[in-house]
Amino acid sequence: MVIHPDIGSQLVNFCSALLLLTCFAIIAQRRLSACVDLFALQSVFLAVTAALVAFLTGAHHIYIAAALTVVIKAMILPRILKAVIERLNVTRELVLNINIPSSLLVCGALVILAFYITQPIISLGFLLTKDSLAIALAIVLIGFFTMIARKKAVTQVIGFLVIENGLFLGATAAAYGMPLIVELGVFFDVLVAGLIIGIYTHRLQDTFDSVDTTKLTALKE
Amino acid sequence: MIESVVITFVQAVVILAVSPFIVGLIRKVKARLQCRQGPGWLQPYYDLVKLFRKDVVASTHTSWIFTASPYIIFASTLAAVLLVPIFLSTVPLNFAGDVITVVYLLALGTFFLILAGLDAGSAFGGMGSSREAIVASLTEPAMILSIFAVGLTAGSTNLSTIVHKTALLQGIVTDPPPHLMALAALFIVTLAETGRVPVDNPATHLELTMIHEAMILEYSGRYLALVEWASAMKLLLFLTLISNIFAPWGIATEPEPVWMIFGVAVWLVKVSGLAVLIGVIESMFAKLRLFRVTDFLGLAFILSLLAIIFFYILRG
Amino acid sequence: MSLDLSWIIHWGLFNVVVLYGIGIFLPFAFYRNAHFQNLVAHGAAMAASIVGVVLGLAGLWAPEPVTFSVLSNLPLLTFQVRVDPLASFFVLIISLAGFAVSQFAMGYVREFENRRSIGALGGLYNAFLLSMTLVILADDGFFFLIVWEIMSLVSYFLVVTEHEKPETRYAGFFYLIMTHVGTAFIIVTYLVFYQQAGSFSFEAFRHPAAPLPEGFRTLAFAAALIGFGTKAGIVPLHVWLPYAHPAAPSHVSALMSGVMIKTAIYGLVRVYFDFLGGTFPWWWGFIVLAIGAVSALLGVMYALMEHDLKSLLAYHSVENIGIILMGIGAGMIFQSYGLSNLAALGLLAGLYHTINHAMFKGLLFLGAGSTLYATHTRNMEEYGGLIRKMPWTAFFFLVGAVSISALPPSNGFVSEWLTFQSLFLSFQIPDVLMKIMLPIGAAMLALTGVLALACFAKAFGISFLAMPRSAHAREAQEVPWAMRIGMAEMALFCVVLGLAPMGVVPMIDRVTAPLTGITIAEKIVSEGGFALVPAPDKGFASISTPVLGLLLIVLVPAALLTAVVIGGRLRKRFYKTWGCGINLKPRMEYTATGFTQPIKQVFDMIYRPTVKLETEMLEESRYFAKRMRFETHIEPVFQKYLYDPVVRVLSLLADRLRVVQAGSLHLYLTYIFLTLIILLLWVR
Amino acid sequence: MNLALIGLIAAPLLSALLSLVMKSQGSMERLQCVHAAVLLGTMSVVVTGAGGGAELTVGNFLRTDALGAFLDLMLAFVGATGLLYALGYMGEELIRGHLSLRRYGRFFCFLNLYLFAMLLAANLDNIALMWIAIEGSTLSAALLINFERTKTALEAGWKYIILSFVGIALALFGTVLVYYASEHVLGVRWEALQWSELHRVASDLNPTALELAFVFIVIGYGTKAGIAPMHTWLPDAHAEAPTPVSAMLSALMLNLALYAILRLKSIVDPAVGTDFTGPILLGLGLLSIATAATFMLIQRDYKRLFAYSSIEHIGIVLVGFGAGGPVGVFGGLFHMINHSLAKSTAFYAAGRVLLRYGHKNMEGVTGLLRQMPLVGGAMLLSTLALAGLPPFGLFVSEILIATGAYVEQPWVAYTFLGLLAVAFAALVYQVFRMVLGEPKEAGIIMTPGGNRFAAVSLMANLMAMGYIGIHMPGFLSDLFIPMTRIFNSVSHG
Repeated sequence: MVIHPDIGSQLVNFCSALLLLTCFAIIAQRRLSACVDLFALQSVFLAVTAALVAFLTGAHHIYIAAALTVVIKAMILPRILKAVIERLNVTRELVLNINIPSSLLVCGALVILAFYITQPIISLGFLLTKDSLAIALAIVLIGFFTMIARKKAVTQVIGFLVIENGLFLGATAAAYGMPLIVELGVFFDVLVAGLIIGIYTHRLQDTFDSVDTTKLTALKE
Repeated sequence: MIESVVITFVQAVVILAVSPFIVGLIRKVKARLQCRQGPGWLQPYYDLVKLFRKDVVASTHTSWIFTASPYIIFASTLAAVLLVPIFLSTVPLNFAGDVITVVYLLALGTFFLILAGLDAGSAFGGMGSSREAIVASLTEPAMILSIFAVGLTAGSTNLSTIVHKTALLQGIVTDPPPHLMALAALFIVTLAETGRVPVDNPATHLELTMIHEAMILEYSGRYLALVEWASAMKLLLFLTLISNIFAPWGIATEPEPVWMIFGVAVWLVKVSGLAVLIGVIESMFAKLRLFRVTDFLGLAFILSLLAIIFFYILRG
Repeated sequence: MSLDLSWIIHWGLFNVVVLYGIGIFLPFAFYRNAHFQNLVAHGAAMAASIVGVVLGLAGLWAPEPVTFSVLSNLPLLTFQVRVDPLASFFVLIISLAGFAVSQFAMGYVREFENRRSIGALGGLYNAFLLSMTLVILADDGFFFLIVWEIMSLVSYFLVVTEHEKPETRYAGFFYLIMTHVGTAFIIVTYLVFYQQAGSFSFEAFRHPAAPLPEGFRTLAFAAALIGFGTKAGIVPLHVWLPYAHPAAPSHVSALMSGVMIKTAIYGLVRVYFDFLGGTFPWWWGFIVLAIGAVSALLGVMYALMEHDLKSLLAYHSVENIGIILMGIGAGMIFQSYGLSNLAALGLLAGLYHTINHAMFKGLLFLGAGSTLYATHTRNMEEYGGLIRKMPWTAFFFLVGAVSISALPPSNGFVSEWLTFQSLFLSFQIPDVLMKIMLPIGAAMLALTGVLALACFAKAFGISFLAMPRSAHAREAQEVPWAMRIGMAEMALFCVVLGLAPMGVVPMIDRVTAPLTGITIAEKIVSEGGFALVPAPDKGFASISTPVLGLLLIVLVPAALLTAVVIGGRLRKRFYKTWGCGINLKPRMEYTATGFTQPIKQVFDMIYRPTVKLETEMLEESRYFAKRMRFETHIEPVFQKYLYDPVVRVLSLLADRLRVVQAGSLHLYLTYIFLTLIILLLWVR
Repeated sequence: MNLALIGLIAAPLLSALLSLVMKSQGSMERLQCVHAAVLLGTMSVVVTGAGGGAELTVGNFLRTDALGAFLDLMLAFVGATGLLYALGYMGEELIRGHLSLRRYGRFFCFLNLYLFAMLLAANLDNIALMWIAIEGSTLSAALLINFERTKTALEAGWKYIILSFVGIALALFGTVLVYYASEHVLGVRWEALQWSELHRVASDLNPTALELAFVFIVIGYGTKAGIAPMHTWLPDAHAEAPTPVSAMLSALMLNLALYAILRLKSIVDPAVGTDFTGPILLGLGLLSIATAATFMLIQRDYKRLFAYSSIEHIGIVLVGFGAGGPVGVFGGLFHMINHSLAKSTAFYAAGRVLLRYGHKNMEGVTGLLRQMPLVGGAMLLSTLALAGLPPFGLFVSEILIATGAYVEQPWVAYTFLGLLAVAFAALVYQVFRMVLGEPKEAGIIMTPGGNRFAAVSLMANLMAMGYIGIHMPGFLSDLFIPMTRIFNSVSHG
């Protein structure tokens, strides 16, 4: 069966919009485990988007990417993070660098910025995924902002992973996916990165009895 | 050639002969103004001869510098004198040096005098040397500049050229203001360089005041004679400069024997007049404190500088 | 004729490099035998400098410049040397001084044996001489900068030879920083030329494709003045000099003070008269003249207050650089008014003083080195009576002192006299302001000269005369022959330069002629070659040092004769100096401090002296002092008001900026984030 | 030749695996010596092969042009000396019992992996794969930096990970944008990611997309290259990592990250024109120099000091490329290689000092020349080189860069020279305090074995520095001419 391109693009945009919404949710959420769940949810949305694109364009290798997303980002990494949270028994971010309302405002601004910046090159994009690039950039920026706004190591990791999601969205939706081998490599790297970060958080906990990264200021001028 | 050598020699002899007389004259004038009879006219000559005959007592701390200095001082002063026109407007040794050379030749003497003062190791010598250093360093620039100010009119720093050209003008001073300033400056310089009141007192041996006498305190016998004679020549040199540069009347412009003898006579009159003037000044003024002296000499420096500036401003 | 001269020049270039190279590397082969290292290193240096003298003379009389180049495969860089009269003249200076100094060093470095690696010392010494020679010969801006920096670096290492002393380390550091900043300005100068020339070759600098705009010419002028002035030690960039020069081993100080700072003079002449073609507004020359006058006066004034013999000499280098610049500045002024023969005169005076200063300052530093060698102290207050312990050194030092005090018939007198004349001849300038300014310069020169005389009367009198003031001085002994011969050679150069101006002037004229486009030698040298007449057409003035010398030589015996004639045979008795009844102790002698006290008081607005007097009275009576402590310092104006603020501001700034690196990860992330946002917005 | 290329890349991987199974220090030393020899041998073949503008290609994965070969040269040479040095350094630690044989083996495994990742990145023809390889190097570096497991090392490692992961992520976004732009010319194909193809069609690519991509890449890889203000992780990491790693970080990884940026520049310029990338690089470069100079002034820790000096030199290179023109580019490239040699030498020396005194505080270190002549001399010479004094190449390159900048924009040159002077003062002041004077502390005497390795690596680096100082050997200029052509149509000379 064939779906009219407009509808297709509508769908894709809808999904990417959902991705963006989950970002806001993560920003608004104090409880860490909830953040992790939200991230998992976001990854699922991402996979769906990817699958949609794959289906609509017939670029079949994207299916694999989607599958990997589900497996790694929606299952494995959340598990690891949950485990870390359990072990460190930190449940919630009590103090934030930037409080939630203003964070939300900033994120709104970032979204506008993203659209503003990508606007001139949207025209390049395929009809199907016109706005995805802007959304991807927005997600990247928001993820970045999360890392600044939150103190706990875990939330920073989540922020980093959100950035990764943004990148993936950019790669698949906007550019119909990178060649498969590239995708695989990227996933591999993400996995290893996740592992190493996990190791580090453990060591941080062991050495400093805390994952509050604002306490890491021994090295300075 | 022969002629030049003869003239040079004669000039040397004249200066050597006349300089003690000037010293004596000044003493006489001062004595008279103090209502004293004073020593005879020839007293300075007797002094010199006696000193030459006397034994020399030299300090055991001294080195060959102490021995050599008197001769060097004597020689350099005499050499300086030979560059200055006395009775003939163009001295044979004209080409050998100009006013700067004269100043630096005198400086050579000063240099060794200062060293001699330090050589004996007594506090007096050091004191005199240090004072001489400051005085000299303030007077000699003034001297160069004041004579240069006059030289501008003649367009030369060679004394002979200056004197010669001015003489040909029959002593009509072409730019009065600069010349007057220069004259004043040079006169102050003279008082300072020759160690007269108000800068120094040649008659005293009070360590607080003396400069020149302190330096030569360790000298005796013929060394003292040479130094004294040299300083007498220096005095005469300055008086000659003043008289011949600013009033070269009667000086011989050609090496004619008659005119030269006439020149000697006129010159004697002029320098004697100046000597009298100095005598009067010495009896009228008291010696200045050392650190007032510098102001006094600074005045000379400024005057000579102003003389030059005025010259250009007037000439445009 | 020309052909074999150019052959000699090529031969000289080759051998100079080779011999210095041997001197650099061979000593390390004999690391076992320090004495042998010493001989090899300084022997090679002497041989090389002899070749250098030949090279210099050949280059001076070669009809046209000889160039020799090696291509490099780096862009814009060519190892090209050019032997033209100007370069040859400075090579001559370096080599003459280098010869005597190396001779001296053979004896002097014994002091460092088994304290230092003689091989390293000698190697660096040769490298120093070689780099200076190459700086002079370089014909490519890039190559010039390389050897220039190497020269600075090598001299730095020589300065910090005794780096276990903190003050030496400080001196070296200060020197290195200053000279590096100076180099930055020289780079700017060359970049200005490069932009028009499109290459760093000096030939292109001379004839740029498009003429430089006026603004850029001025920029080049200023940058060169600052850049080279730093090395030359003009006020107020001179502050490093009195630290660095004394800190070095004395034979190196002699080279640094006598020769190295002359490379800066070379650079200035090269840039102003050669690259800029000698066409510039009058105020350039005036600025150079003014800086020269100020440097001369302040240099000698600070020298008077120094009681460290080597620092005193270092300050005198500032003074003499000032005098040289006065000559050159006067020349520039005349040049800008088109009075080329006067321009030539001024330049000639400057260059004449350059070679003179190289010789007598070298000689004096060697003398200071000898006293240091004999007494192991640099403080004049601990000298005294050395003339009896070390008569040769004393005599040579006296020759140097007479020369630097410009007393006739010394060489210093000739060049200072020429400078005087070129200043007095200002009455030919159409502009009244300059007419007045130059004589004022002459006044300052006169003051400088006499103060220098006072200073060296002090230096010689306090150090060598009277009674020894310390155990050091009492145990002093005359230095080894090698050192005495070295000083003798220097002294000889001084005397020859003084008594044979009729030979030197035509030589320097060959240098100035291409720069000013006029040759004046045969006009200046008159009276059968016995007198110098700077402005024959005006009949302005003349001197004849040979005749003056002769006069003195005749008159001294004459005085002797007179004395004998009148007084008969000399009868002399010796007795100790009268000390007001009690017998004289060295402590009663006049000190250097005391000697300069009046001068300090007269010029106190410049020295800003601070005096501290503590008196401790006897308990019995408060009229009698038990102990008195007197302390006096002069204010280091330039450091206090010019350099310290800069340093303070920099360090304060750096300290304030610590917060940037506060250690907070979030802060760091924020930097990246903001940079990203800003750049993205900038792109859009 | 292609074999040599493959060998060059495969050797570190192989020795990484082998070093896990090494049973003794001696065997490890033999292994790494062989490894170093192989690196040098294969590298020399590759370099000569790529000289004069030729290209080595393996399939459409690997491609080594002059620029790549230039990187190989640095990576292999400094890598080799670094390995030897590491043998001395870690051997010392092993003998002192600071680490077990297992961790000793693991260290070399990580180190070789790190080397492998970088060599791979330098020779990959594919922009995305290059990203992956660089990410790989980041990861292995992350393991190396807190190898000593101290608190501070952990902190440094954490900061490094977070910052450089963020950076690398941004770089990936930039890569996506490049792909986004290129697939509209080349279609959704493998070739759309290949440097060679991108070069070919560069001028047809969409400018705005490339501009955005360049911004992301500059910031992304710039974080790894330690360009201010993304440099903040660098001093911490360099100070806390084991010294051989610090040396390799400074001498190799920064250059690799720069290489990535420059590659992209060579594509962006034809499409957009140099007046886009120029100002960005100039601005960041000057900022880096200024930052580094400031912090060098107040530095107390000699490893941090050298780390900041790396930031300064990266800034200098950026200024060179920002100024552009044959002269500027040549200067930049020449600066890269000289800096990597000089800086690694400096760190080698610093490492010996650290082993001797056990602390990194400059106050306690004096009289190195007296106490450890070779190390002190090496530190002195490398400092002179880093301060930009002849006869070392950094002087030449700095003059060239200043010239390029002056022709482009005089005030840039003035600022550049001024900042250099400050940096010079800071570096010289700090280091000469340590090198000159009389020794304060006795420190711990080190084993001859370690000293031997250290001596070899130091001498090798110093000789190389002297060799390419103010005269450039033929094989280098064979590389430089085509390299400058990559960035400018006209060649230098």
